[in-house]
Amino acid sequence: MIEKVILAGYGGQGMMLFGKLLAQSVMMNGKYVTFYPSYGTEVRGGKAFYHVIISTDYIFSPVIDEADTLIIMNNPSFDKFQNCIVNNTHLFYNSSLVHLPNDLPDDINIFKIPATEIANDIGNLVASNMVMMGAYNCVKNLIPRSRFLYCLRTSLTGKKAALFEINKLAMERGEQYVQENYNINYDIGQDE
Amino acid sequence: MIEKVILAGYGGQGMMLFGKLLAQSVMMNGKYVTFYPSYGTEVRGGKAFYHVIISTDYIFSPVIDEADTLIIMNNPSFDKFQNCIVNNTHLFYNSSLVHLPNDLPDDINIFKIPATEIANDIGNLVASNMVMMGAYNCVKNLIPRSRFLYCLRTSLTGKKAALFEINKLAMERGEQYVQENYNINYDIGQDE
Amino acid sequence: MEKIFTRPESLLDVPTHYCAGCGHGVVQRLIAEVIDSLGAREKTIGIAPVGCAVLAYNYFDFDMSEAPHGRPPAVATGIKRVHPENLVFAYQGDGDLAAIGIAEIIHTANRGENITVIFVNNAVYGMTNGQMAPTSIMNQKTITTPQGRTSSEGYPLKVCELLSVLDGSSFLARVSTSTPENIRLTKKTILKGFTTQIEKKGFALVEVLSACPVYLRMEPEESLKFIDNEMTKTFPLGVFKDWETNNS
Amino acid sequence: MEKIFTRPESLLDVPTHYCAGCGHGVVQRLIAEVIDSLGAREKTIGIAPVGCAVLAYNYFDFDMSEAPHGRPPAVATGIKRVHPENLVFAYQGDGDLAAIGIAEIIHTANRGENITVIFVNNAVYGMTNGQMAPTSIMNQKTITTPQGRTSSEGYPLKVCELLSVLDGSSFLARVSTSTPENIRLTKKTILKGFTTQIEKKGFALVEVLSACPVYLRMEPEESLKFIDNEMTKTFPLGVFKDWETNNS
Amino acid sequence: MPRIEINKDRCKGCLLCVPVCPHDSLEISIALNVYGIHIAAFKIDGICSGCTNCATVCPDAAIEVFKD
Amino acid sequence: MPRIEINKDRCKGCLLCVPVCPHDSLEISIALNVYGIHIAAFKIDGICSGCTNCATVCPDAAIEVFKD
Amino acid sequence: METKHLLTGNEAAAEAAIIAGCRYYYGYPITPQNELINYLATRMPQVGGTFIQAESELAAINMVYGSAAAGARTMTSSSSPGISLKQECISYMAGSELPCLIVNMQRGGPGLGDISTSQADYFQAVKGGGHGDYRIIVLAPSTVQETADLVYDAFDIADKYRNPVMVLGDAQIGQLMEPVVFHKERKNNVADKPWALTGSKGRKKNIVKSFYPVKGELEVFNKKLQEKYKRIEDNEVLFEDLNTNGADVVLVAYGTTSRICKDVINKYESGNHQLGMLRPISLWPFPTKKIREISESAKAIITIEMSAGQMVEDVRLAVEGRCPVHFYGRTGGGIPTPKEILKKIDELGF
Amino acid sequence: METKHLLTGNEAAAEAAIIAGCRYYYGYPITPQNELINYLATRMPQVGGTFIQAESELAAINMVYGSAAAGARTMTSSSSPGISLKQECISYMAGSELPCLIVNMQRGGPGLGDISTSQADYFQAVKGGGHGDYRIIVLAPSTVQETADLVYDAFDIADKYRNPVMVLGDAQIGQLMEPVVFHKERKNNVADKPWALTGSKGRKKNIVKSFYPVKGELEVFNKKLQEKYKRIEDNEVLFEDLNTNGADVVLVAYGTTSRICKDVINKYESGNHQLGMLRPISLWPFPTKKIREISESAKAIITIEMSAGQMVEDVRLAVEGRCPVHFYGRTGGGIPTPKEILKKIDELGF
Ligand SMILES: Cc1ncc(C[n+]2csc(CCOP(=O)(O)OP(=O)(O)O)c2C)c(N)n1
Ligand SMILES: Cc1ncc(C[n+]2csc(CCOP(=O)(O)OP(=O)(O)O)c2C)c(N)n1
Ligand code: SF4
Ligand code: SF4
Ligand code: SF4
Ligand code: SF4
Ligand code: SF4
Ligand code: SF4
Ligand SMILES: [Mg+2]
Ligand SMILES: [Mg+2]
Repeated sequence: MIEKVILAGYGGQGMMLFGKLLAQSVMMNGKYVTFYPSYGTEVRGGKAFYHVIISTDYIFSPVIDEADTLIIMNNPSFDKFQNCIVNNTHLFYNSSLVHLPNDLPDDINIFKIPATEIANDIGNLVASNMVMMGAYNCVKNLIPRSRFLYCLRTSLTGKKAALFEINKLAMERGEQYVQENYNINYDIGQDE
Repeated sequence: MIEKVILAGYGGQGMMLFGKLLAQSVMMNGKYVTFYPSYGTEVRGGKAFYHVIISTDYIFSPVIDEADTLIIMNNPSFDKFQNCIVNNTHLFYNSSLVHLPNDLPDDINIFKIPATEIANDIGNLVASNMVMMGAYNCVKNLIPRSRFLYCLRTSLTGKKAALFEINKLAMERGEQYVQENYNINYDIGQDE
Repeated sequence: MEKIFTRPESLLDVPTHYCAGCGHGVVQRLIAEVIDSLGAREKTIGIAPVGCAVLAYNYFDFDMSEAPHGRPPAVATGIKRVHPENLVFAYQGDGDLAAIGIAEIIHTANRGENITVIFVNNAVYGMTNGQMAPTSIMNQKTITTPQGRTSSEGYPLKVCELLSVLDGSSFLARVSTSTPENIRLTKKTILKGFTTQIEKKGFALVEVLSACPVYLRMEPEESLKFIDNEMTKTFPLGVFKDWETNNS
Repeated sequence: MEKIFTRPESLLDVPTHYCAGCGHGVVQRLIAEVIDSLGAREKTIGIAPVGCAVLAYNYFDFDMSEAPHGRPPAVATGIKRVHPENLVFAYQGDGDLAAIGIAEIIHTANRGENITVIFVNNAVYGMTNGQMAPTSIMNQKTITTPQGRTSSEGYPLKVCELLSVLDGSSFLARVSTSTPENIRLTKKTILKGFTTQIEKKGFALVEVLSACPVYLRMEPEESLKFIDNEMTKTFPLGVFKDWETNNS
Repeated sequence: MPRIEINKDRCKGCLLCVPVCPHDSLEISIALNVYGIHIAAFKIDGICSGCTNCATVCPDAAIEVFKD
Repeated sequence: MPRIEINKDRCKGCLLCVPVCPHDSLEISIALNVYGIHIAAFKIDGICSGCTNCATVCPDAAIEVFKD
Repeated sequence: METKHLLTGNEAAAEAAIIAGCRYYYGYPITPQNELINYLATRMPQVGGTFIQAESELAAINMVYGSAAAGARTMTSSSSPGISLKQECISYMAGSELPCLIVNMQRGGPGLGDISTSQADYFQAVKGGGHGDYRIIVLAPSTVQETADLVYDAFDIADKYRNPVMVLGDAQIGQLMEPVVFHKERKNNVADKPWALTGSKGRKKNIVKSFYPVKGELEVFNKKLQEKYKRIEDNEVLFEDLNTNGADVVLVAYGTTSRICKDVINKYESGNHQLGMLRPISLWPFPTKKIREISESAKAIITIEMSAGQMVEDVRLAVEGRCPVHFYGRTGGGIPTPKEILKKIDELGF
Repeated sequence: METKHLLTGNEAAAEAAIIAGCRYYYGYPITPQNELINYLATRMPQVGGTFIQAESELAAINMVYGSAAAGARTMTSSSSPGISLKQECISYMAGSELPCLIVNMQRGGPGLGDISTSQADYFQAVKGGGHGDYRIIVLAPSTVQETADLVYDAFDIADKYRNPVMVLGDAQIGQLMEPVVFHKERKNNVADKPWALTGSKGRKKNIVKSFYPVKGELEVFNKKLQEKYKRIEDNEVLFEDLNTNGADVVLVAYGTTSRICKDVINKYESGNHQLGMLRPISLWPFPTKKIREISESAKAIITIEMSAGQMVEDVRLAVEGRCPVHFYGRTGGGIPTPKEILKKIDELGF
């Protein structure tokens, strides 16, 4: 089993945390994993891209050129990673900010998630990352929820601990959204 | 014709000026010449060694390993350059400060010059270099005296101009000394 | 309708890469306004530092050079010597000027080099994600002083005070971007920094206390209060040397 | 008969490479005397600079390190941090400390590093045959200022005055080797430089005005008069900062 | 009456302009720009005296001020 | 009476010791050392009060001072 | 079970240094090695160590000089432009025979370049960016785990030979997060250092220096250095051999690019050639002998780098014309892709 | 008749720079290049030029960066440790494509070493002591006259390619005095520099920089650089060929050691072998093609250096095993003697 995920947004959209949590959770579940941040530049406010590879075998290159999953948080990111789309790629995009072109290939799986709106609804704009995380994990079914919540809790330390609940809620909303809209078999609640 | 001279003393004995004047004079007389200072170290008060090569042909290496002439101003210098002595080397040494060993080869020409004493006599300790210069040139007969004096005069500028006469005198004493003690055919006075 | 405030001509109408609320944007606009007011756009040559302001050469509409980290004063010297009639300025951050580049700023000031330096003191390394700067104030938490700066990391370096000891410096002042009033004063002071050069009075440096909300980990508004309430205690505002008034 | 003055134990009985009348010899003897008087020979670690004093490690009879040109304060920092109970000092010339090494001395002082610096200011680059130093005085002729130093080469850098601005410096004084009295005072001041360290009071620097007769192109005696009559006008003697008296 | 214009492509939503308006005429908008940022806006009922405070503090030169 | 000893292998003939002697007891010698240098010498009729001035200024630690 | 940590290469290097007994860190921020300095700012004080954010890379490496001369395990880290600034002092440390660790997480160059990944400081690292005939030992990890492991080795080897050692990573290795296991029980093998400056109590004074002004001495010293380097070349070569035995085409790559080459070999199973890979781990000393051996049977060698062609020179020097040595490289942040490498193999045309 | 001056290589380089139109000199004292900086301290003001004794080598090279960016002919000079300190900025200048002259009069290393002569900065000069894939053009004179001549060329080539050029001498070349004739009439061929910073009057603004943060741009720029380097390799190779045609033993040496090799060839007339010599004048670009050609007929090549073996790698890269490449070197101020070289030839044993 191998899963290659590209997370792409701009700095501040929390893709870093998303990637780290994902990587940490699967590592604890005994998988091989690489998490590779590829910052645009030494420059502020740049785009933020992360490559996460999860595998049952040793991982060669941490750089992804053919993605199993693309998680896209803004338009420039889509432009950039469009060419990583192959047969059967799962494309999750934040439809609050991203407008996809019409000429996408047929053989990919598209998940349109209004993540910013959902996050805004629950009162925390930056939780859009966890909305996407919930949606993604619900579809791909990689991490038991308890494991994920454990990692989330330990990663939010100090003043940030207070943000646990809202992040958890955002994740649940993401799960909920794909279940409602994409007829997903929801079994990630089960523990290992 | 090739003449390889090593000048060796400690800093302050004027070997630099000696070498430069020699080189300049022969250059003006159309010879090839190299003048190579080889300081002991980046360090003060070190020894000062100069290699002068005069030739009618292109000069390859400016470094001398077999000297036609050795001009030695103190004991450490002799120790250092002893191994540059070959058949027929002319060895001029400042006998006021240098004591030669007894086991020198027979086939070399030794000129014992009490240069510091002579210079002291005429009232300028540091003119010992010009004493040696006079002796050397008188023996080797390389530079017309007028040419040499011209170079000496132009090299002593500013406050140093006043030193011309004493240096000239020192040189003459050097000439005189070898003439009197070594039966030298004195013809360097002639101009080109 | 008359435009009474608009983007200066010397500042290109392009988005900057600065974080929201970053003081670099204000300072660069002020420089552009001053250059415009002097009618000097076509004879200005600026030097951008390595630091968050590295891309300043994309924002100003006049000749610009890069400089290795810390070396803008040396690069400015090299340029000014070739073009003594041009207006040459170096733009530097606190890491750039007061850490790696402290030798160059001191000797350039001491030579009385006829250039202008705009020194943006935001008390932190912005570009490299929030390490202590030589100008971080005592107890300031940064990523390399997680418990707050203590004396074992040394003390905040007061650049104007330090340079004022040098006989070569002509104009030294510290201003801030914390309020509209302070910003207007900053503009006037930057103008003076440039007229010092135009009148060939030698080395001028304007230190601008500026906010890096991201690495102060504050909202932008709060970060301006930090300047007024905290930074100015260590770095008092004022003119430290002025060739005109002989104030020193 | 009792010996009332002799070569200190910490100074090996070997000839030095210094020119006749060079001030380095005096200063190094004084350091050795002070180390002896503190009974600290076996716990002292010195750093020799690149400059005429480069071979100082051959003359002192205690552990010594070389440092790249200008970096003795950084090397001293690295040593002191490993051996905080040893007595660590850096010996530096004016080119070493005030030109290429100005960044290191400023930041080491500013960190309040608990070391002692002996700074030999002879107003010239001795080792490299007489170029201008940052401390060459106005109008001083050197091989790189053949017409005398003018303001276009910058102004004499006053190291004690500069470092006194820094919160991290604890003891700063300028002394000279021009007369027996001054030499005795220099010894006392060097002692204070070391006791500052022993009492863990932080950074101490003793600037010693010293003669380089060769590159002043003077007789040794004349060169001492130059210190008294010329150098002290630019570099007044005195204590610039003292943790004990809070003088600053 | 003087008025201001906010360039929404330049505004980064830092909100530094808000507290400096003597008439409290600026606010955070509800709308998002392409980066998902709430930018600053002039209040519908805002008053502008053309003091230029808001433009002066704006780090992104996003505000222009006009006067008759 | 106090007296001094000059180490002729260390003395470089800088003559800094000469002017500092309150009794004018030091002078340049006529003899040369191995480097061809005239070193300092205590005058035959010199007086020494053991003030240590000469030793203090000597850059080569060439002078020792003795007292009863 | 051993605890797995998800860490960047930068953090792993930092933690490994602590485990190896390094208690003196001096550095200056620069991307992409900031995670290292940032990590140690917190961690060093926790273990009673010294952390100084120096005023510059120059100051940092000179503090390292001091702590190394004082006998301690010590290190600095930086990235390309910062490493350039350290070259004078690195030459001094080699000349004073001082052990230390220098970490370089290479970024795009020349000049300010960018912060993307690169392997274009190979020449600087292995040929000597500073002046004079000296060598530093250069170790190149390809995973986060190996970064930690080589950091331990680096300190041991540095002490063993009294020589600076560089761990040469790149932006990718530095910023990549992977699981890493630390060998806590690892012996802190601090060598006995009778030459170190500790105060001369009970012994003759020590001098640490690289200055040999007396004519002839410097040549004697250089000979001694060269003999040491010979010993290192004889004993410290490290490489990973992946099926080079019998291979007709051999890829040579280190660090980041070697991982991609492994991928290629994995993908290639069904290709025309018998593919193998040689991954130099020690870049100096270089696995010259091994590559010579390979060149005796291989039909072609392809060197893959993130540079315009640097290590390929050492490969060619080893091969001496025995078989063709090809090169494929990307510069300025470009990472060779498996596709590109496969294409290069196809182009061999045999 | 042309006036002959008896000057050191340092002075000749300085005067030649003036003649070539260089009016901006920035330097810091260091032996054995002091005669150069000292000379220009007097001379620059006489011709209305700028002379700054900078606070350090770092400041000096960065002032050079500034004056070069401003469009002027400019230079700095130093010796080994000082050149190491300049490496970061040299990489920046290569990355910003700025022309300038850097003179390195090499001394003994590593570290402080000594002030005797050496050729051990060859690697640093030709492989790049700084970071990233860049090249500087390196010219190596062997006489004082040639030092002057190459300084003129250096400025022309630097401007032509917008690239730093190094004149790589050594303590011997720098301090040796020989007669030198200056070609006063030499055209001050200051190239038109539309890219220079002069104020943007009447044109779009110019930017001088080496930063390419936008993904992909840095690779494009590096490709452009590599193409330029290819052009330089095609057009700017300089060497002196002494009887290599038909020679069975060829000595390869540059600068100071080449003079000694000439002496050997002169002395060798009656030997067993047909001796020839190839003297690279441009060290980068290296006369690779010529040496390859030689290796096709020669039975052996011996490289002679004052180093532990640096240029010999470039010779081996050119020869690729076609004939044996031997090496004889001295380090730390030792200069190979004709005797030693003759012995080495004898040892060839064929
Ligand atoms: C030689 C070198 N060292 C370090 C860096 C990394 N670096 C880039 S900017 C910077 C400091 C930025 O701080 P500052 O000068 O205060 O500017 P700011 O970003 O805060 O405006 C550093 C350390 C570099 N590019 N080059
Ligand atoms: C990096 C470097 N730059 C320059 C030099 C040459 N150098 C040696 S000592 C020195 C300056 C000496 O002057 P100072 O520090 O005043 O010491 P002094 O000799 O006067 O006692 C210089 C420039 C060097 N060795 N290394
Ligand atoms: S990191 Fe700080 S200084 Fe840099 S752009 Fe952001 S706010 Fe400004
Ligand atoms: S050159 Fe000057 S400083 Fe150096 S040893 Fe001689 S007198 Fe002393
Ligand atoms: S100050 Fe400028 S950037 Fe900030 S919110 Fe107001 S208009 Fe927008
Ligand atoms: S110009 Fe003044 S009054 Fe008008 S909106 Fe801005 S701050 Fe308010
Ligand atoms: S001071 Fe010392 S070195 Fe100088 S002359 Fe007197 S004894 Fe000799
Ligand atoms: S100790 Fe005093 S009195 Fe005696 S010789 Fe020396 S200076 Fe003169
Ligand atoms: Mg800053
Ligand atoms: Mg000095």
